[in-house]
Amino acid sequence: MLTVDIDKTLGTFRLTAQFEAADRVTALFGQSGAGKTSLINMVGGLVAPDRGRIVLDGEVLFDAARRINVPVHRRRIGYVFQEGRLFPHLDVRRNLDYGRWMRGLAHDAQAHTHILAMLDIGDLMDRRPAQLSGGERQRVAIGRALLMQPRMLLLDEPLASLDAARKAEILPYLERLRDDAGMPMLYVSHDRAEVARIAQTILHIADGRIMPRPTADALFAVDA
Amino acid sequence: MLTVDIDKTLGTFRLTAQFEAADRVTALFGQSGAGKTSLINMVGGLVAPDRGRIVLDGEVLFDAARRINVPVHRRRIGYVFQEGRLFPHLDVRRNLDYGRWMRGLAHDAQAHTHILAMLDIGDLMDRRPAQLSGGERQRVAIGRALLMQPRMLLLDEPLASLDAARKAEILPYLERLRDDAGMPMLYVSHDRAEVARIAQTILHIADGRIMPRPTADALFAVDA
Amino acid sequence: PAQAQNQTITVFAAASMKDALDAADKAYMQDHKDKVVVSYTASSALAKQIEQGAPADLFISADVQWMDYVAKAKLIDPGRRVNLLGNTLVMIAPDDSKLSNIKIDSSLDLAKLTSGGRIAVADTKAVPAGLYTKAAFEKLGLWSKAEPQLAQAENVRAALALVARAEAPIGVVYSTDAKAEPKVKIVGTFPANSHPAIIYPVAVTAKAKPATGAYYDFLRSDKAKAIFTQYGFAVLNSGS
Amino acid sequence: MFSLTPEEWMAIELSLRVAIVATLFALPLGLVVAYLLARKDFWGKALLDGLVHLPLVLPPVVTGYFLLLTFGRRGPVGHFLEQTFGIVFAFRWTGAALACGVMGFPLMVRPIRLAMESIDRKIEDAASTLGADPFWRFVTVTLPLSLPGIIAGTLLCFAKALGEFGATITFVSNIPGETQTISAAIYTLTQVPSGDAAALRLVIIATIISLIALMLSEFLARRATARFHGL
Amino acid sequence: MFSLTPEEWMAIELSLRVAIVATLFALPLGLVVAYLLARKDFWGKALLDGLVHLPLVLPPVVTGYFLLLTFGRRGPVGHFLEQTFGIVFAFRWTGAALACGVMGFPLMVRPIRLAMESIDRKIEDAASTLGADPFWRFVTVTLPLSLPGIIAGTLLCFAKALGEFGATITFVSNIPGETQTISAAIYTLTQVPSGDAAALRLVIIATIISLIALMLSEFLARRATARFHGL
Ligand SMILES: Nc1ncnc2c1ncn2[C@@H]1O[C@H](COP(=O)(O)OP(=O)(O)OP(=O)(O)O)[C@@H](O)[C@H]1O
Ligand SMILES: Nc1ncnc2c1ncn2[C@@H]1O[C@H](COP(=O)(O)OP(=O)(O)OP(=O)(O)O)[C@@H](O)[C@H]1O
Ligand SMILES: [Mg+2]
Ligand SMILES: [Mg+2]
Repeated sequence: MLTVDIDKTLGTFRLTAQFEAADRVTALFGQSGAGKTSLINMVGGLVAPDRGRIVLDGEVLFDAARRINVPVHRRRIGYVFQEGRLFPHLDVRRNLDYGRWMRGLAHDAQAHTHILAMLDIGDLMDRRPAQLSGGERQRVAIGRALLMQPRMLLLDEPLASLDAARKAEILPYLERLRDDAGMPMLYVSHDRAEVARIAQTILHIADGRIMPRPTADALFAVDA
Repeated sequence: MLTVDIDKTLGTFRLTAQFEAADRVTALFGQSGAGKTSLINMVGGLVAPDRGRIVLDGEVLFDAARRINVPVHRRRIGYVFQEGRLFPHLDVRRNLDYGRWMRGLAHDAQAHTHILAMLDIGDLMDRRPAQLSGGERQRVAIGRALLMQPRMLLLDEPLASLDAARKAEILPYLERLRDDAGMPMLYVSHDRAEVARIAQTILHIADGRIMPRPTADALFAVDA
Repeated sequence: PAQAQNQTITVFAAASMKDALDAADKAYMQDHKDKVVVSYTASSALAKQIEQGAPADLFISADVQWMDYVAKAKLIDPGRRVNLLGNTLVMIAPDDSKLSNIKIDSSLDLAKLTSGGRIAVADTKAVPAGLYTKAAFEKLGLWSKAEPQLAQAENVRAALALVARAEAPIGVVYSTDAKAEPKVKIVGTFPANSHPAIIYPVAVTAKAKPATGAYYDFLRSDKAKAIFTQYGFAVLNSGS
Repeated sequence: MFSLTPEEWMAIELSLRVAIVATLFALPLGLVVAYLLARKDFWGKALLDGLVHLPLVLPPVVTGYFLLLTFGRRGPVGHFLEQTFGIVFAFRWTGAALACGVMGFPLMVRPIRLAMESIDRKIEDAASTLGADPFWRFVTVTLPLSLPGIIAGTLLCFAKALGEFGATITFVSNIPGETQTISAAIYTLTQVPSGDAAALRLVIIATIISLIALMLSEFLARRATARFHGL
Repeated sequence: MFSLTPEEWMAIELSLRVAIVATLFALPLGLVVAYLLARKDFWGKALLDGLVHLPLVLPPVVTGYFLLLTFGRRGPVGHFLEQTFGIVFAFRWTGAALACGVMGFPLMVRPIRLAMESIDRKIEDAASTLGADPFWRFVTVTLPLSLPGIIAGTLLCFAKALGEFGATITFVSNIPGETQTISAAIYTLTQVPSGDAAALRLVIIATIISLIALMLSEFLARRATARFHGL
């Protein structure tokens, strides 16, 4: 379970979020500029809130009052960034293996093969990020986060630049991860169908605040 | 009218495209890695084909046999990139004005106001790209390409990371551009609804080749 | 002292000595088993290095003040210090200059000689040749007129180059340097009494290897004298 | 200890003038050369690269001597400049500036080149699609994005120009008020037994000047990078 | 003209040894200092920055004297090192390497720092989310992404080490076979009228060595950047 209660000011933008994500997958839904990326950056530890606390499964990740701020590399939270952020100097293989090396994990051949097939990136292993298409980069970024064996996943519009066929491969995989492995996720997406399919809870953010009741009405109003 | 007949090899990937886009808006539709970005890069002049020719409204932009390759800056083709590519050292205002300065155009206050409102970026004018959210960056990139008064638009998944409300503002604008100003566009998208709405012709690319008949079947098969 | 086998004698010598000393050392090594290596640089640096414990056996300074500097620190053997060589100060001009046979005395019209150009000299505050030049001009009562026209070079050699390239119409250098540079000619010699004697003192250092003694003796021998003379030096003190 | 003598003031003023002029003249040329080396492939590129680095590799005396041979009254370039434009370097502070500029040049070119090489070409491509011709693209995109490198290169060149004296003294000698910079004065003082105290004063002055220049450049660089990172 | 004398060979060998050792020892320290200056804020940062640049600003003779007074046999550090570890710099080639390393240090630090400052921090953040602790993140991301700067800095330091003689000759004198590098030999030859031809030979040799080093660094840099740009 993830408990978030934070405040953060970025320039003139003010983010205030207070929620408990009891269900496995929580979707963050809201207009461009509403504060979705800012919020998951704080859960991941890349940005420190000005105030408040973040607790994941009983472990305090951040607590301004008690001056706790678990460093990013110890949080074990996989992050699929909105803009890929692959390592430009490493080929796809090494990008995918990076998390395993850094965390000293054993090679899980089965999971590896499975994830590669699901993302259809098996042929790209020797290329560098600069030689990939936009969607290929995004898929490698998904694979990289999955292969580090995280205890939680942050997904920032992971399927935005992918075609329907790809989405149809990846979504079921995430569903299985949710159901079989019980992996908690914060899932940012603008696609109502996607969100409806994967998330049990939907948090609607508008202008830096969590809206009180994410009713179907609200959703439909947004996804006009 | 745009006539394209080119070959290009990138690493092991081979792109062969031959088509005439007689209608105003042509959508490029196809899986991730199919060659959509590569194709519009060649129309924009950023990548030179290995062979063939590209002709826009009677003007030869590229002809390998006759060694013609009109430089990018003289093509007057607006390009909304898949990854934004805003100028990091300029604020939003200057990013938007850049094309107008470079082309020595007069300030068109009405169009300016209109585009800013449509993209809802009026409040961001003094920020730098690093201070924008992903979707905000994308919207500024759209504005930048529109404000240079191009004779054609290349749009590479321009709405991918935008919410439905934003899309609902921008799509009608592009429709009006198509109908009133008769602006030709090459429009890359994975979203069937979007494509169906804006494009008269749909080109289906798979694995570096244009598929013979972009039937509704093919479309449905892809967008499962 | 007894001649030890195959020692290396390290000499610290003023850079302007290079040609003559290299020739003398070559002659020395033909007759002796010992090897002589020379570290050439500015006398100032050499003196300070000796002060910091440099492994020098023999020091040849381009002037007396730096030799006094190490002597005061008791770093040389006072019994084996000698004013070995002397030099003369000359006025030079580019080889195609119209100047010639100038008598250097207090009536000299420097402004006419330079006609607006400069007089290339070695640094008059630091470099020995420059110090002698300054003393000479002062003695002759020409300093106040000369000073604003000077171009002070890092060393004699650089002053020589400035005249050789005709950047300066005249210059003041040692006769040894002037003779070695074909692109300049000597147009006058400073009277010996116009400046303190130009002296290259030599001394064996306090911690010198035994073999240095033979080398010290050689430098004062007739054989060495011939070589130094050949390079234009005046030998002040030879034999023993 | 720190009321300065008129000669010291003169040397300071001259050093600053020489270093600033050397840096200002080196900058445009440095930008062009850095751009050529970073972006273009042409015949003789390796040669140009080597030539730029040469003053770094050779003893300054040699560089000074080359300058004398080339830009002196009898040197081909010096002769031409004097006959055609009446420009004379010999024994002038302009000659000192030339020597300092040449010595600082390799230090200026490298960082600028490095910065230009690290620019994301895709941003430049974007400028082209917006109608920027190569010249304006260079001015509006390449240059500002290389700013950290330009600042670093300018600083290194300026610092080197302040410290240079080997080539300078060989080329234009050491004339108080005309070519005697702080460095040359320090050097002279180190050559006389009694000069240490006076040399130390000048060393302190040179150190202070360079610290000020350094802090200025840090400040500028911080502003330049802060911009890109949106702080 | 180009059969080299034994002394010339000795000077070449010594120059290469001195320059290589100086550069190799300067590199790890340079990386650390560049990283500190690029990324950390700490008390005394401006001081460290100033100290690094000082050898550039002061006449080499001053740096040489300073080294002589500090690292000489009778200097505090030199005395300590000799007593404790038996390390002697004075009048050895190791001292020449020390002098060259100090003189080349500012030229090494700047480009590395510049490269580190231009790295996109977001990539480093990504490494952190994948479990890389600060040390491994530095080794696997920061260092390789700074490679162009590291190559440039190493080259400048090496070139400077080849060309240095002012500080070296003042610190460890000019002893053939022990501390007389090519540059020092050239300097000595320029001090006597008969030395020009021999000096020119050595200048040509130094030029050739530096051209080779330059070409090597260009080659490495090209490979390093080609990687990122995916060519
Ligand atoms: N520099 C390169 N070297 C080798 N292969 C490349 C290079 N650039 C692109 N490719 C390959 O060419 C193919 C087409 O790339 P392109 O970017 O055109 O795809 P796309 O259709 O735009 O895909 P997406 O929807 O994922 O953006 C991809 O398979 C890609 O891996
Ligand atoms: N460094 C900054 N300085 C000022 N404002 C900032 C900064 N970073 C982000 N913002 C602002 O904070 C708001 C939230 O940004 P955030 O990236 O969280 O949005 P988002 O919900 O992820 O939007 P999108 O769907 O467009 O990615 C935006 O209005 C953005 O402009
Ligand atoms: Mg976002
Ligand atoms: Mg694409």
